[in-house]
Amino acid sequence: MTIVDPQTAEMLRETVAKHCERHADGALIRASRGDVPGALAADVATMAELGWLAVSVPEDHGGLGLGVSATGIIAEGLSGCYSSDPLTGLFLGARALVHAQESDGLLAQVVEGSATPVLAWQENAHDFASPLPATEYRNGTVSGTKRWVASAAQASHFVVSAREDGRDVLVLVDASSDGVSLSFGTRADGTPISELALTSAPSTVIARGSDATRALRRTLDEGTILVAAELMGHIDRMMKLVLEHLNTRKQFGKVIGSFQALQHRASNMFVHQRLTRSVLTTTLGCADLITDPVEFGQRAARLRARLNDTTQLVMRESIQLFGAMGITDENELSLHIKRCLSLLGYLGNSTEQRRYWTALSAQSARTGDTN
Amino acid sequence: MTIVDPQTAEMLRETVAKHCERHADGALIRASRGDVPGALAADVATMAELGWLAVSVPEDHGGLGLGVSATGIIAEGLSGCYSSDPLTGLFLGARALVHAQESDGLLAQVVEGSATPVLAWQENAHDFASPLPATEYRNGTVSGTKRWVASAAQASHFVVSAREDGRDVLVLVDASSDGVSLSFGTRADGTPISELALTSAPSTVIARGSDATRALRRTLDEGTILVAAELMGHIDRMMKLVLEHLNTRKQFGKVIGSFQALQHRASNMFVHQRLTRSVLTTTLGCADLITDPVEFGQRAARLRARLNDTTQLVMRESIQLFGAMGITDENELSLHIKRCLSLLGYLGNSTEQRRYWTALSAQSARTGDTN
Amino acid sequence: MTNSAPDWNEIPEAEFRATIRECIENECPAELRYHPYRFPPEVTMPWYKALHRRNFIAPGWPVEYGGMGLNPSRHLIFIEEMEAMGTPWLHDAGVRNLGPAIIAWGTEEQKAYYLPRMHAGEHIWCQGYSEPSAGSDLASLQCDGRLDGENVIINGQKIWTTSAHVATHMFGLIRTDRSGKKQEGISFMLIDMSLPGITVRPIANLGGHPDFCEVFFDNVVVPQSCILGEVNQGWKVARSLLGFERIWAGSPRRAMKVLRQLRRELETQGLLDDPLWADRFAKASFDALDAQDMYTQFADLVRTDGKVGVEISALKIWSTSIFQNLSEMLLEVTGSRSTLSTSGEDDLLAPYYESRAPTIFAGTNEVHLNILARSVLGLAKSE
Amino acid sequence: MTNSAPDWNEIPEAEFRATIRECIENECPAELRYHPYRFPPEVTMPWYKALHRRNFIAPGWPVEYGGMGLNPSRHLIFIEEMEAMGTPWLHDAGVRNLGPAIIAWGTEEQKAYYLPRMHAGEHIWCQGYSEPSAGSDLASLQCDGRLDGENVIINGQKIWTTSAHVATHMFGLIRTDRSGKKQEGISFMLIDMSLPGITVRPIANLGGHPDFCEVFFDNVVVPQSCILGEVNQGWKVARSLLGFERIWAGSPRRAMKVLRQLRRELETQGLLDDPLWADRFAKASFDALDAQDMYTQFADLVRTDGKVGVEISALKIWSTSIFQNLSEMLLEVTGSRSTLSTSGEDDLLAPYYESRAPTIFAGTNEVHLNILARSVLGLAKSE
Repeated sequence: MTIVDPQTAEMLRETVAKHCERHADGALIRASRGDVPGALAADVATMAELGWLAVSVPEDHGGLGLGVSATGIIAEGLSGCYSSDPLTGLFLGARALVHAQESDGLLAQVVEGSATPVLAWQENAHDFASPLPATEYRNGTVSGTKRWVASAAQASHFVVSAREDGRDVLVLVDASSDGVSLSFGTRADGTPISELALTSAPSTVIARGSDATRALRRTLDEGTILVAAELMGHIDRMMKLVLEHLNTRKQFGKVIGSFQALQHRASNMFVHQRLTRSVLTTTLGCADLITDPVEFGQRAARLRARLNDTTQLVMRESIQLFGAMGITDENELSLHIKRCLSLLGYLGNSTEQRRYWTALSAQSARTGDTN
Repeated sequence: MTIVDPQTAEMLRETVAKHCERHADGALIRASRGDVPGALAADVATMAELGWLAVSVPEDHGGLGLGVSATGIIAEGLSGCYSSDPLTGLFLGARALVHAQESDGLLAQVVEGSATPVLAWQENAHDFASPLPATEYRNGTVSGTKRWVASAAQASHFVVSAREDGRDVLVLVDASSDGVSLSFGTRADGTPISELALTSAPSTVIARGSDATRALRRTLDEGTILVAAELMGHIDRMMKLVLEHLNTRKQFGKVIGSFQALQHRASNMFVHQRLTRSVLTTTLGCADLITDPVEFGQRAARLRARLNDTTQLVMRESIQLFGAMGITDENELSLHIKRCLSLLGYLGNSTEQRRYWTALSAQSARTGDTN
Repeated sequence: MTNSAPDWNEIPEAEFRATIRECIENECPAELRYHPYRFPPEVTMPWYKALHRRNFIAPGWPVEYGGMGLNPSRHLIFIEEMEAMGTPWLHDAGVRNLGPAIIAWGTEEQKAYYLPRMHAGEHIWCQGYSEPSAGSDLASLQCDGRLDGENVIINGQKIWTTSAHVATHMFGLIRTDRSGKKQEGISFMLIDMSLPGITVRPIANLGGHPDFCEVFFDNVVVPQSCILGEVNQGWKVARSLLGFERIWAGSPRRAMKVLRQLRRELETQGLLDDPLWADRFAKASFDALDAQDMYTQFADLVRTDGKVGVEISALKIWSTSIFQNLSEMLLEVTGSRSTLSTSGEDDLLAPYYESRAPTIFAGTNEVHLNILARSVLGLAKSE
Repeated sequence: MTNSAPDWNEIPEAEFRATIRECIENECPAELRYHPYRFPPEVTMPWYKALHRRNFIAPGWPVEYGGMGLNPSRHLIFIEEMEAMGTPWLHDAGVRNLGPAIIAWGTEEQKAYYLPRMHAGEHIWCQGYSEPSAGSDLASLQCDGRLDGENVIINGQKIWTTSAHVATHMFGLIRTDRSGKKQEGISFMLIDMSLPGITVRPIANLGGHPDFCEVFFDNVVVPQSCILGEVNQGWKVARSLLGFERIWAGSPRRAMKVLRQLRRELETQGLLDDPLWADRFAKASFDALDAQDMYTQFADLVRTDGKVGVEISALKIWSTSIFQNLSEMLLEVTGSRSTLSTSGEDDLLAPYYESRAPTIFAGTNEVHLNILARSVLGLAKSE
């Protein structure tokens, strides 16, 4: 893995921005709430065409050999479409295959968009820090229930975490197999999220034991970084909307942005925004080079906790500074708010990230090093 | 026990205010730092003369038969002397005797100021929520080390919590006995706090088993209310100083209190001050009538946690709004700051109060009722 | 209305509580209870009517008008019992808010006409104050009322009018004179929403519900007998009513409701003993219980002095802020479940959405901070 | 000064760290380490001299002036190692703060005279900016410098002058012209504190230490060659120096120090695994580690662009705020021990006291919030 070079990064940023300019459609998002598959930033074919699915696939599978550093740029940019779906879902599936070193040609199809594996790992609301699936794999079939499966409507395959004789495994399940059934719930932003019921579904093991544990963990940590990157985009966009509002809305005969108390509130939001940007930039700038799982997990956890906390602050303050306009569903702000509400508890909220970080600290203390 | 009536309350308030007008002496406090006994709001004789020591002693011992409701008024008012010492120390000793139903005449001497029992209960920094003394009582003598003993320099006796055959006891030790030795540390405000070493010191049991446990608990809960009352006084006085400063200090050609951002900061402080005042008033207005230990403990804990949190906020914001003046030792604000620093961790900080409250909730859930 | 009711302030507390509980159990159907949003009025009307029959619909009104005449601590208990049993949020701005103003300012005719009808749920009231350019700066409102003989001809617009789409009447502030200072020349009017020329457009709120509306007036003819208090003196009436509204706006009942939901969550997840969540829950509990202490004190003051001091802004700021904090804590403790849109008692997002409005409505918290700075702390005007 | 030093930015990190550690172990006596307050200069002078000898005293200066020429990440590592081993806080405002300004603005004579002497610890510098009526509003300073032939005659007062009581020199802002706008007519002067007419009164800080002073000037005669940059252009010099100072003021090193103290406490008390304290400690760690990420980024920008943008106010605000938060958390975790005045490494109150000044000095955080609102967010001027 290498870090994305500045030129490629800039190119990605521009492509995504152009895409959002053309395709951001708040009305469609509002109209599609509760639908399956719901409004998407781009469909799979478009994402493949734009090369976004190739970004994080290794070069020997036809990808660009970049990782979360490059995909993070896309996720952040797609906040301009009010959502990055189905980017994160497809990223998780592909990265699980990468880290499991699966090599029977599926990744090449991922690049083309002809295969769309999706990760199904979660079972309970608080699994992020230490997932321990109840799903069982035995003799070529897998049974259990997975929840919060993102982009399942687009899935050609599921990468499923399970236990085999008390050890972790990752198995691959064809989405059209017998014993695979999906049901859909609705997230805060109106997009679907799935429950995947597996009843003796035929499956192939792609990683076993500590290899499986490690592959899943790395994938989840990368996923949480990707969510963090998208949240950063929403933060920036909410801030932009708030500043526009402060500079135009008048009360008591002057623009409300000239009231010092509101200025300090906005400045305080900026302090957090700037801090958060620093942590994201630093993390994306080094993440793909980090091989130590403790270091990687701690970086990811710290980043994600910061993003979540700043997002909460910016949501709360943006609504307040918008006044009554802020609590309607009719303005642009609300689209970001609802997307953020769909993301904050996905792949680990702040409390879970801190618990995970603490567990890694303890682990690292046992093995010698700290921080 | 009865609640103080409005007339008596008003009279107490006035007496204390007058006392403070005459005796508040910041220069003396600064000059006496590190000394024993250090600067006091009033000496024992004066407190006795003013009737303050009689307030919380039952009428059949010659006292006024009031409790923490009345003493709280005095403690709050004495913040005008920058400290209520030795009021709280003497209150704790007397109340332990009251709750232990000790009745061999000592309380009558307390009223006159001729006996000054002081409570010695704490051994570790975090004992408040569930004190379990290592101090041992056996066959008429007691051995162990007590720490954070307030007003020990004034003590004629110590009421000591100890264990006898694995059960709680409260014992009375004459301060001049063999086997009693005191050493003095200095608190943030420069006043002394003591370590009491007991080496087979002759002692009399005044309460045993659950009577002792209950008496100590009630005394500590009352003590924490008294500390809360004093903190309220410091909060009000810090607020007053800050508002004076905001209304006089000029920068950029106008009084800084006209800057809206600072106004909102001050208003936010007021929100907390007003909230805190409500909790204190409500608590003092009902505390002495509460007989259920869970209800009493929870009220006290909630009150004290609020006082501590608001004190921290007001300290932090006061210093900041004072600017460079706020970080000198030369202004009046600093005397309140340092006193508060001496009190915040005494008889349970916020975290300890919440832990105690939680334990009481669990206890009450077991026995049926909640809240 | 029956006149045989006991003195609700005097009967033993346990008996008082039992009476309320009995009423809820017998009259409020289970499907109406523990619902996070407000139902349309027709759904809750049987329950409203039951409260009306028992004279429980206006607990704060004097007994002579069909109220219970509750003192503040009893009133709190009343609300507490209602909340604890999850009774639905009614369209009761009339009895809660306007009623006391009519009792204070109304003519005998107005009292006789309006009070029994709002008591019976026949009239459903909404409050028409805010306008597009008059939010925090309410006194600059422009909605025009031209005096014309016996009538007032209204033209203009209101916005953020809660429940206007289901209300039969609006009590609103209308500018009837433009010659003086901006607080002057405003009349407090009682407007029948079925009059020709009134158009209502509901606005969806964050939770996706049509909670508030835009209301447009196009040559709406209202008789001058519908002015409450004197013509052009509406600001005075509105201010007196603000007292009641601010007590209500500062009530910690909504925060208490989330606190209970939080507690259920912790209990279900077995986290009541977890040191982290126990500490956070204790802190949240203190925030809400302390708010109750403050609320009771202010309510007592209102009863004693008959008026609310400016300090009450502190209560409104605190109670609405902790409602938000608690709603965010609920999302945190529920992990991935917090991302899902659900409905009913388990709706985790509803408290988040619902808690955003109270810091903005009834005077934004920023306006209340200004009030405290100026009127309580005596700080200099900021310009 | 030796010239045989390696390129400190190029040698492997481990080797770089080892070099610093070796220096500390050999040169910095144990009794000087882990002290919460600043020692008087005579106590730390042997250690200062050792750093001088090794050319480690001015890590940020270019190599040609006896610096180490460290890039920001190396500079951070340098500070990290120093902090981790508890090296004492020096009187190094000269090398840290003034030095870079002299390198940028000084004449060859000024460079040749002042740089080696501050490098050697022969000159100890203090900064004389604030005055009783010029705190946040620094540009309104009044301390008067009358140009008189070759000299400037200074009359007036400075206040909050850190370490003036032990300094040999002051770099100060003096008003040398009153005809223009208030930012104009100020000169940046290098003043020998031993000159006749200078009186210093130390002011005790909250911790009881004489950390800052009032300085009075009574007809003090200073040669004009002591003006840095051009006469009346001192504001420009001071502003350029603010860049360095703001990076320094925004450094999370002090927060990191409390974080380490907090960690030791938790470890000693066996609370690292307690869910409550583990969560709080993780949050505190994130606050400080995130500040380091931000600090490194800004430091990188300075090196790349040679200047600090206005956004750096965010760093100063954040780092100084978390220093306060951490100091309060330390009091909370130590329970009753937090009430005691002690000294040395166990002094729990020292971080509380020490963390109060940075939010006020180097521009109050409120002034920095104003700067952000105006210059970064583009909000309208508030009057």
